[in-house]
Amino acid sequence: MALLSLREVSKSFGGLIAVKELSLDVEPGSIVSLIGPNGAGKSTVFNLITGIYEPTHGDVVFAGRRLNGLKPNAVCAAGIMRTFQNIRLFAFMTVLENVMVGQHARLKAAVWDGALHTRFASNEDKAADRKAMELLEFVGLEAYTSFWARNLPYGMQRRLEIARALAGEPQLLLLDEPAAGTNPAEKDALMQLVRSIRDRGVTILLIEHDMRLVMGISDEVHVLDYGEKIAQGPPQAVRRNPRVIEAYLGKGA
Amino acid sequence: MALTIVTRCALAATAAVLLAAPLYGCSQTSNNQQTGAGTSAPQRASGNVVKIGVDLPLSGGDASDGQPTANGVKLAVIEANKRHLIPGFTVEANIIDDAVNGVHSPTQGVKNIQSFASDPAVVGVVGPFNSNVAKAEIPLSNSLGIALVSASTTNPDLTKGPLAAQLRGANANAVTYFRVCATDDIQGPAGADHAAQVRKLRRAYVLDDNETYGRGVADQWAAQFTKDGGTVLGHDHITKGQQDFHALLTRAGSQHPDVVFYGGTTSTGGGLVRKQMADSGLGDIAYFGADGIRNDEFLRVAGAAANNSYGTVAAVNADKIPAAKEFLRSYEAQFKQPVGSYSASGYVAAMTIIDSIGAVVKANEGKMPTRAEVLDQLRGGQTFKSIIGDFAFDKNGDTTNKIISIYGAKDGAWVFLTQKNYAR
Amino acid sequence: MHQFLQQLINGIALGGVYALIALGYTMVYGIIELINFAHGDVYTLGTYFSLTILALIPLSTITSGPELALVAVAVILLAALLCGIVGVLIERLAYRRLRNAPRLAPLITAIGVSLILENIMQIWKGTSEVPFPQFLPDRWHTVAGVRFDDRSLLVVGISLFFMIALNLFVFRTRLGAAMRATAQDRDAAQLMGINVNSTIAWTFFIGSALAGVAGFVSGLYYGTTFFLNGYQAGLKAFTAAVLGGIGNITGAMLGGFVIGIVEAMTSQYISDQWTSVVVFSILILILVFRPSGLLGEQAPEKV
Amino acid sequence: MSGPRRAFWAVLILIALGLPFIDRNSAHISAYVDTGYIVLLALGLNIIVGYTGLLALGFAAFYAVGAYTYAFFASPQFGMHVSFWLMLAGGGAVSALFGVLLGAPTLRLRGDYLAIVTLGFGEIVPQLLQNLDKYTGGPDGIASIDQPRLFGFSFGFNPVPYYYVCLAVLAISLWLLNNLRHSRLGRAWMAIREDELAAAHMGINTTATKLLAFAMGSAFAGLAGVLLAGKYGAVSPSGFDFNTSIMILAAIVLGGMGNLTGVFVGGIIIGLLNSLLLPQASNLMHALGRFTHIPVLQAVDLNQYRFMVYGGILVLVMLFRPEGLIPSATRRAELRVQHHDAVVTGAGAEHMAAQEPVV
Repeated sequence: MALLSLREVSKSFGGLIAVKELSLDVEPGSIVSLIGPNGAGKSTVFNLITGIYEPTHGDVVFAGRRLNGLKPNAVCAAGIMRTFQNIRLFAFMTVLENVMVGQHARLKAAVWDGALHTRFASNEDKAADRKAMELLEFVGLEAYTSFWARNLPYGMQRRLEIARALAGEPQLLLLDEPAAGTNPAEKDALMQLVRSIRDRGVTILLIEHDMRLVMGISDEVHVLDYGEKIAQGPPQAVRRNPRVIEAYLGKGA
Repeated sequence: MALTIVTRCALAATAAVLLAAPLYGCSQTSNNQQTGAGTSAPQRASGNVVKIGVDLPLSGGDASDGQPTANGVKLAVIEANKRHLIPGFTVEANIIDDAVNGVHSPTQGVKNIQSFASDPAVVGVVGPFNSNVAKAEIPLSNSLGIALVSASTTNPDLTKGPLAAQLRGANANAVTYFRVCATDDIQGPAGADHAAQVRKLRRAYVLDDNETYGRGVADQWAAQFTKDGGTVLGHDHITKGQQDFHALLTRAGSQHPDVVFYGGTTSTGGGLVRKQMADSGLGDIAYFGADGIRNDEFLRVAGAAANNSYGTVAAVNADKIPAAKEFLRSYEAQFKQPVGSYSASGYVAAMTIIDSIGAVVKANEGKMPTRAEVLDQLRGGQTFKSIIGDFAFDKNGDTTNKIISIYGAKDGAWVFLTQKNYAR
Repeated sequence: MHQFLQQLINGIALGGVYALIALGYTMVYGIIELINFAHGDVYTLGTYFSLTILALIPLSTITSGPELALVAVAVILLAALLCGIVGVLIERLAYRRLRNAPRLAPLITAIGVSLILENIMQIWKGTSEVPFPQFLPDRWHTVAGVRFDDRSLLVVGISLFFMIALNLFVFRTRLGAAMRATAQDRDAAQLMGINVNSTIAWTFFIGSALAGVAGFVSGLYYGTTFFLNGYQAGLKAFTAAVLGGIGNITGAMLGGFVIGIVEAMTSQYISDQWTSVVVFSILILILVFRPSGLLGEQAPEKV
Repeated sequence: MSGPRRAFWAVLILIALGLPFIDRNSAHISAYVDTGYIVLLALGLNIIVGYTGLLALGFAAFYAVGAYTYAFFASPQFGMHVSFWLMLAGGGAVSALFGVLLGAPTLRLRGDYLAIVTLGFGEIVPQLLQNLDKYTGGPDGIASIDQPRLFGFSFGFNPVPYYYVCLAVLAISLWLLNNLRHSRLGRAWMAIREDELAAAHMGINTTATKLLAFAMGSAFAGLAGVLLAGKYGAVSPSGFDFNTSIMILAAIVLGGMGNLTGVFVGGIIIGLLNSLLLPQASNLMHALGRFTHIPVLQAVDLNQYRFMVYGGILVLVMLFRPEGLIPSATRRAELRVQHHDAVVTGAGAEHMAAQEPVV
């Protein structure tokens, strides 16, 4: 059974239809990419999954559970974490704290545990600290734990966002243009990183413009144009699809 | 020349440090007061300076109340030293602001009394100005055994009845709070009597500024006006900082009053209300207030609309007392500004303390007086000859002077009309 | 009914003052999303400027109507100019540096500027009510049993005149278009060749100048002023701007009149002491239930 | 904690404990106690403004709620005389409740709208206290409030016991807040301050977390209110207006928003300025003027400049030192790392990160 299923999901803003009857399955353990020209509605799909928007029609089903109408924090608790197209780190918190916040839904300490610094809270925090360090090592940021997130270079911020998302122990990770603004060497490293995340058992849904990256790591690719799916399939098949070529290059190209 | 200024500034900075150190040292010698009932152990300070604490609101909007009152005290101190009223001693005034952020604050008042109490040279205090500050300070002054003499608080509950006893706490019979002004329950009715009996007014609309003094005097005025056969058509409270009274006065005007009473001071809106009455078609009817509007500021703010306004003062007509004229002259010479509503009261309040200190010093053959001795003297019931007439303090600490003078505003001046003795 | 109409007149006159102040709030908010807390104090400063200028004019020697009108116009324009300059200075010195800072920073700065202006006025003219010279003759009119005088007519007239002028300015001139463009999207406006800094400065100038006009008008209408007046008046005018839909010029005017009328009616039918409670309750209710105000569009928050 | 840091705190605690014996002037001790209350208020407001990034402008209203709650329950006003110690919790709880009542419908508003709502609330509360005179005593307020007793000993007007109570409350508060700051909840608050949407995606229930910040901050204000009412035995509407709210805000802005040490220091500076220095400063200046023969000093009245001082603090700190007087430990740690590692000083990266994020 698919981990995530979108079933004829539509979303309109006023008269404008952003996503139209989109169906999509993400199998567990796979890397699935969502591509399409600017304004195709890719980020809207992410926002529909993570509870920023509620679908006008259709269902979002995750691990057998309907997500429609859930708030972002509940979606997170259900096992979906994400990154953002324009990096949204907690700028004036340290790198380590950013990753600790990512674990929020997995930690159990109540208000009084924290206030009174009970043994439970202190043990839990120590474990969270260790886990955050482990994740920062995983993305290669272990040397910057006490920096403010805003002071990291761009590429590192991207990786920090990924570490923060992983901290929530997601079953499904949504990556929104992780390669945007990075150089080719960083892109290769990123490709490696995404693969190794999948190898940790995390399913990945990816929005990306960089075709080399998409084609290099995806198990399946879905193509959106004007809110509608125009193609889906393995990377090589999609690349040759005339509708896709048309959408990207325009008619008559 | 510039160099001298720089040098002076440097000197000033050094002096600040030097001054701060001994000040700190001094403070260690002063004692924490004892709590609960009973006064602290007699403290006899050395030196030949005796101090009067002054606790008044001096900043923000309240400054227009406090500053002229403080000036009255300053003048009393100057004269006491000039005329050697306390043989062998120099009098000093220690003036502290009880306004925080421009509004009189009961908590700041309490702190100020604590400040005075920690300086053994302070043997009596002039203040506070406001009744709610007094309510917070009276329990403290009672537990410390230090005299407070107020120039202006008129709420009857501060001195009389069960509420006053409650304020005094454990030693309910030991009065430490005195005042030289008549209370609202005399001033209010006096004005109402004049309105109903002399001016033959029948229909009153009552306003007040929603402050302790204003509400108190307005309630008393309204009650007496009804007793005198008049009708109170309505009673509204205005809000601090309010500028627009058109709507309120339109509402009042619809009931066709022949007099509007305003409980409050000029600074809380007394002049502005009168001025805007004309806009609402009430310009021709009489306007009554108490001592809060019987001041020059009212005439200045109300301008041409001031005519046919009446104010009361809890004192004999100043024109009849030569010393009062002398006071006016020296005040204006000293401060280069006209006297305020409570300048004379401030002067008199300070003088009661100075006179009492003088009497104690004479009886003690020049020894430094204690707070308890000054208190006893004030409680002794002797008569003070003052610029607002002769009076003594009764067993509650209230003035025995119950003479109320009525003034009318005419062509930019307050004109004395009549006075009446309300002593019972 | 007669009473109601009379209170309506009172409310409209009061509302005219609020509306003029509210325009400044709404313009500044529209363009840089800052609640210019010091705006109410600029309004009081307008009254202070006006009465200072009037004190320099030998008013008793001027008696003819046209000359008095000339004096009034000159004083309004001068007070508006001075307030406009103050507004521009405030923007330049206190707000511009913080344009890209977190939103709380300029708001806190604005509160600081407000306190400083109040203190300056306190030192300038003291802590008592300051009388405003009454140089216009007081003539009364009665229409259908409702009384009003020249001054309330003047208040409403001047307010309406400047509101119409502002509308024409914003929608018919190049600078007005630049303001609207900057309000829409500052970066795009910059790319289109609009000088954003000077556009924002002009917005402050015009908003503050209108506060200056309001200051003159209120001095004339009430006859006195006080250094702390701007705080309450500013807060109520801001309520008016929010009520009308902040950023919306027509809304601010409408909101101003509504708040003025609400105050008058509260005073008539409830009690004067509850007016500020009623007005601020409206503020809270509007923000909670319809943050876009009466005329504002329901703008979805950018995600 | 490092050695010098530990020593610093040890000295500070010793001074705090011994202060009533060093400076035995009861007026000064009283002022120190009031300073403590302002610090307590600042600590509360810091939860809301500093940690969670919600600008609350009517904070003094919650202070009033606490003070009046104690006045209602422990004075002849309603004939009730509940123990001060019980009401310390009670006043805090009632204030927290008001915080929730105000916060629940308004916390979803944008930052500056929330500021205005709280400002409106801050205007309404003193006006209600003034108008509902049957219950609140109107402009007079409530007097003859019970002062605290402990083992049969009444505190009365002696400031020393209040000093130690205040010290204890402050110590406990600082301990609790320091724990909270480094707990799951503390991180959630700051995440909301930095980016509410991203915080929600990290599994943080932003509404509940913000409400909790509001409630806890208000509780501190309520606690301070009870302490104040107990110490002075009287409350009136005048001490709880906008200016008081601004004073507290100035304290946390001056010290450094979101930083516990900074807020503590800011609270002490503003508190001392307010309750000791400004009221006495004019007298000191006059004495200085007489001593040095500078006429300007003899005539100066510093009380007149009180607003200017607060306003100046707000403007200058925001413009020139937005992080406050005490930079946070994070910032210092970072500066240390930067010495060893020059890689990160790329100015371009900072520029990119500073852009307003949009999903």
